[in-house]
Amino acid sequence: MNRADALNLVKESITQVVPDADLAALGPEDTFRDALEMDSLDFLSYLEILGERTGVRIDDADAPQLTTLSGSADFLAARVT
Amino acid sequence: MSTGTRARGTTYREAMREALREALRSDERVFLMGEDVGRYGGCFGVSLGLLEEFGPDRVRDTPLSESAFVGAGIGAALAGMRPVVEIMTVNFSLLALDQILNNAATLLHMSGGQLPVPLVIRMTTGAGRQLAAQHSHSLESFYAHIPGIRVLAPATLEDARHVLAPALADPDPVVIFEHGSLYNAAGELDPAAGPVELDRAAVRRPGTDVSLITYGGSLPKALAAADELAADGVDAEVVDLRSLRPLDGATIAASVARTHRAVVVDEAWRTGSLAAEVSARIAEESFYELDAPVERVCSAEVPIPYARQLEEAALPQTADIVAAAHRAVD
Amino acid sequence: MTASRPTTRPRKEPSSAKPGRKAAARRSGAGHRTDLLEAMLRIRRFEERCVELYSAARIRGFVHLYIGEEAVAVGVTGALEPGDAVVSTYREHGHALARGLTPESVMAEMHGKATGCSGGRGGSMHLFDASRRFYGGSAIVAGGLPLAAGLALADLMRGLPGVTCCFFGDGAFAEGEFHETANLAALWNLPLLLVCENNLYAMGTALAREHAQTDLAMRAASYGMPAWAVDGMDVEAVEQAARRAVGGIRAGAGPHFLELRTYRFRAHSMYDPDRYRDKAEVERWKSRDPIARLTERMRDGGELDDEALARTEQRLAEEIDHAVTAAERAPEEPVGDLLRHVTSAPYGEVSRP
Amino acid sequence: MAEFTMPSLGADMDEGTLVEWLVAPGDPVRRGDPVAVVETAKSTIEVECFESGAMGRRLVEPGTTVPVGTPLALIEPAAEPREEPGEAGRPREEPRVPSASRRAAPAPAAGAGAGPAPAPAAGPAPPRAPAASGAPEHGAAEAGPLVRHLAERSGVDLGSVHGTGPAGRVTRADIERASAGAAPRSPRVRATPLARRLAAELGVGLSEVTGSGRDAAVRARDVSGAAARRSAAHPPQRPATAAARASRPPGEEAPGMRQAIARLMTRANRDIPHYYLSTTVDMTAATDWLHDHNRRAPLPERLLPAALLLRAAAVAAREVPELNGFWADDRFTPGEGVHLGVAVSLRGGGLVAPVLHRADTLDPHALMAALKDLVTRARTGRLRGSEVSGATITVTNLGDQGVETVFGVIHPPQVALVGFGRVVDRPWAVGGLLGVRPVVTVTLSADHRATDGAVGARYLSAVDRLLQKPEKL
Repeated sequence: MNRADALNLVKESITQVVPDADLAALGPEDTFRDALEMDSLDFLSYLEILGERTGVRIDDADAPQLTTLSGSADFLAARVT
Repeated sequence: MSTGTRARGTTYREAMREALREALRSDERVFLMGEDVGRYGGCFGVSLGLLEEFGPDRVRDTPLSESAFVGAGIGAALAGMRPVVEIMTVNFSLLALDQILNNAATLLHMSGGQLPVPLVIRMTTGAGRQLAAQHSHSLESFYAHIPGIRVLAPATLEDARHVLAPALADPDPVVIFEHGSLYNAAGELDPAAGPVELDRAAVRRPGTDVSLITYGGSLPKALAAADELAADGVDAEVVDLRSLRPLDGATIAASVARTHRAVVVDEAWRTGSLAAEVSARIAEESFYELDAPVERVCSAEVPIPYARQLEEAALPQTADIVAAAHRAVD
Repeated sequence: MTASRPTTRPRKEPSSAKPGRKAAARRSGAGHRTDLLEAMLRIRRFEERCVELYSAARIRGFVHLYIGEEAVAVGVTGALEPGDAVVSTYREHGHALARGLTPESVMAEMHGKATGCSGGRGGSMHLFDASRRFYGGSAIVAGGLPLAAGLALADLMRGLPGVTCCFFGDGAFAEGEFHETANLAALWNLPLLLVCENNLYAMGTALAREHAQTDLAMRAASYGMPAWAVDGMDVEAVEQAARRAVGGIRAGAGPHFLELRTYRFRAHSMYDPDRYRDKAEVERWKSRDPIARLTERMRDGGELDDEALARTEQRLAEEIDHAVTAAERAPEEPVGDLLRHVTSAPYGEVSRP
Repeated sequence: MAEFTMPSLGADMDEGTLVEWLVAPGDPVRRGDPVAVVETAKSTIEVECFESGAMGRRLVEPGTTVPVGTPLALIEPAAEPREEPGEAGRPREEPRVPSASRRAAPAPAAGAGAGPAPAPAAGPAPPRAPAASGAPEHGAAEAGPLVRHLAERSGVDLGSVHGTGPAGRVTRADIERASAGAAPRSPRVRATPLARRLAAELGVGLSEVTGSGRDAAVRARDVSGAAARRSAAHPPQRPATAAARASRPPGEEAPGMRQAIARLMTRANRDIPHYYLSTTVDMTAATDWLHDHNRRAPLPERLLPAALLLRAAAVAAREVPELNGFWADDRFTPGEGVHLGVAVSLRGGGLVAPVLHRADTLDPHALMAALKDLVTRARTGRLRGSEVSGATITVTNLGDQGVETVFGVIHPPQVALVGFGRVVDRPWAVGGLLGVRPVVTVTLSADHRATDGAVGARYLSAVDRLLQKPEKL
């Protein structure tokens, strides 16, 4: 998966959890979890959606990397073939 | 409890007899009819001497057939007479309940106003004399339930003396309950007392702290309770309903508005009793005056037993009234 | 015990020897029979119309039909004077009409209208007319008997010549109130005519299934009063017996009892499927129809022809048509007057109970 | 055959709008299943049916507003789910559609024999009721169903809330602010009718009066006494009448919302004598256990620390029943079962507190699943009536907001509120050695009328003990 596709997928997944999220206002390195006021349940949902759509295994330890758009896109681009 | 001690003056029995005598003298349409009202002088001696004075046509002994002679009273009233029918006790009156309910109380309405029934029925009620379960009950509420009749419970000498004339003047059936324990009540008759106002309850003792609302044979107990309460510093008002139908809601409400607490004393069984009706009226009309739940002092829900101690335990007693008043006030 | 019976009524000679005022004025023979026939026909046609109206739900409640028993009401009432009193049962259309209540006022009552003879408060079972001393329709079996005794007692005590006539059925004869009243009336020598309409069924229970001794007249006689059994399907026989009894009562002989053997052709009430009676039995009694019987007798005697009968029927039909039309047009008793007549308190002053 | 009727979802609800059917005719339904979505003046709620069987004929179309008690549909007996609701040849009743927006009811094919179960009415998605019909009582306050629902839940009068959203719309955050100090329902003071009337006339707050009557009921003389004392304390007293109260001098009460909050805060603090206890719990065991579990579990089965915290709170409440229940009529009534109110903060502000019924019987997995379900549906305004009421104790978890310690306000008539902060790494002495460990601060706000501190202490130590053995939770 190229990075652009990965970034799109990340954005779609976030929108699924937070339907009215203003992603245009988000910088690639902004911690969207805080900006969008996602709580732990929301964040878990986000991880679940990513996992479902890509089939990639996501561990608790991966979570810190997945709190920004950029980190999430890099993560997917690296693991999804 | 009233005692047999005979003071100067008169008794409830004599007052009632005097009222009958006056009625028989003043209106030739009036006649007295019932079991043993003539030669025997009345089961409780109320009509003693009237047969001799007015003859068997106007003081009629009847066969033991409550339905027939009460019904005959209704028919005679329809035809222009003013009968006074005596039934020995309220328990026996059930044999005539058909006539009282289905005819006396109903004919005026059922005939579209053509047939008023100016009939007076007197009967003894209540316990306290060890007469056991078929002569002791207080079934006033059965009658007070029925639209079309007036139900009275004279509890004082004055009311006994002055209730009959207005009852006979009423164009509709009137049932008068005489509590058996009151017949021997004695005292001076207030010479100023006039005819009873049939629609009105009477405040027998004014007070400010709690209203003791009662009627008939329980009135002396309520008055005694008020005396005891006064010694405890509680100023009780005693309301004598006197008319059980129609109930004088205005007097009840006015009393509760003064005292904000009500104890209803009724010798009948509690369930479905007049005490229940009075309590409901207070809840409906005086709710925002109440500063304590309404208390009821009624008979135990048991056929009245024979043994003295059992009968006493079954009936409302002065101490019960005092205790209920304290619960309401304290 | 007679000595102890108080009575203010002077004993008179039996009135059979000296007819009453109205009886004297009454047409005799053919003219009188025409009156009897018309009175019976009026009841029958009126009730036939009631069936129709009931089926159309224009009148409701219990409706008990008298069809077949007309001779009793017409015959007995014919022996009474205007000053006499009548107490009836819930099967009382016939008694009311025979006593002179107009079909109009009875029909209006059955329609629940203000112009009804009870102001719409009684219905079929409670017809009243104080002006005719018709103390009405009592729907408690035997409940009217003590009342009738009281009416008679009042007349007796006031020295009035009235007789009180009380209709009741064979069912009421089993009630305590009948026996209490019979005893009281005989004991007090009351001017009371006890008219037992024995139609053989207390609702659905046959006479023999509710009475150990079915000879009712004989049992009544045991109270010490004159008692007869009469063919209740023959209006002239009924009237004759009633005259004799009333005469005796007016003469001071105390209460009399008449057992009128009759039959209702229709079911107990409009609700009754009538399963307890043999159809053949009903047909047998219908062959003794009191109206047909009198008609035949009059034809045989040349007192009635088809034309006269048709005229009578026509007049009655118009009378009943008029009653129905008037009842339908009559005003409803306003609901605002619901509480009127519960007590005699003047209108508008109904005190809260 | 049972009728599924427009439920009464509150004493003040006399009608509701059917928004959507969730079950098609012929579908099996079980007692408790949500069957329809209903919008009331205050919220949109999934309503459940109280019969098991098969969904039968629908009597009311979506978009229709009907009075409480109106049959909405029939529930057929369960035995023959495929049975046609209407028999061939039998005349069918007209569906009851009181409002003007009448549409033909879906008619199951009568007498079709072996045909499939009748399908739901085809057609466009059922219209949501217009917002205007949703807020008739508060003409000025524009608010969506969820906000109205939250307002109802937290006892906030929408009319008194200043909307900060677009065009003055009331937002969840507004509700949250308004409800911060609000006691949703203060317990009714036991007083005689006369005392109640007198208190209103004299302007005396009944809850300020000590009752001398039976079971501490406030009686007329108590009110008179309180009024007299007040007069003595403020000599230049205004006449004690309702009219006078209405015209209090300005400045005595702050205007608008501030005043409402001030009043509510005062009342909450006055009615409930709170006491607060706090303890810090070592979360090492719990965190290790979670990591271990989550490492092996697929994403949908993973647990958050909240699952363990809620589980511990629920089990502790069972162990210390004095904190699990209600204070009403001057006495404590223990709850039947532990029903955990969970205050869940929502993104963008707002608060919802669904109830996890019988939470003490749910293991962490079930709890987690229930929590996810509840929160998801809370966000779409799809909570059922029974899921927002009946909590016996409430838990507030503000850890996600970065808060370390929560001192919460008890939701009357409950008697305790448990607060969890964020799980943070802190220096921690174990066996005489200092190390860094994950810890969480657990607080308890408790009603001193119902319990004393010792009881609260027992509760917190139970939570601590339970969290040390996560595998047994």
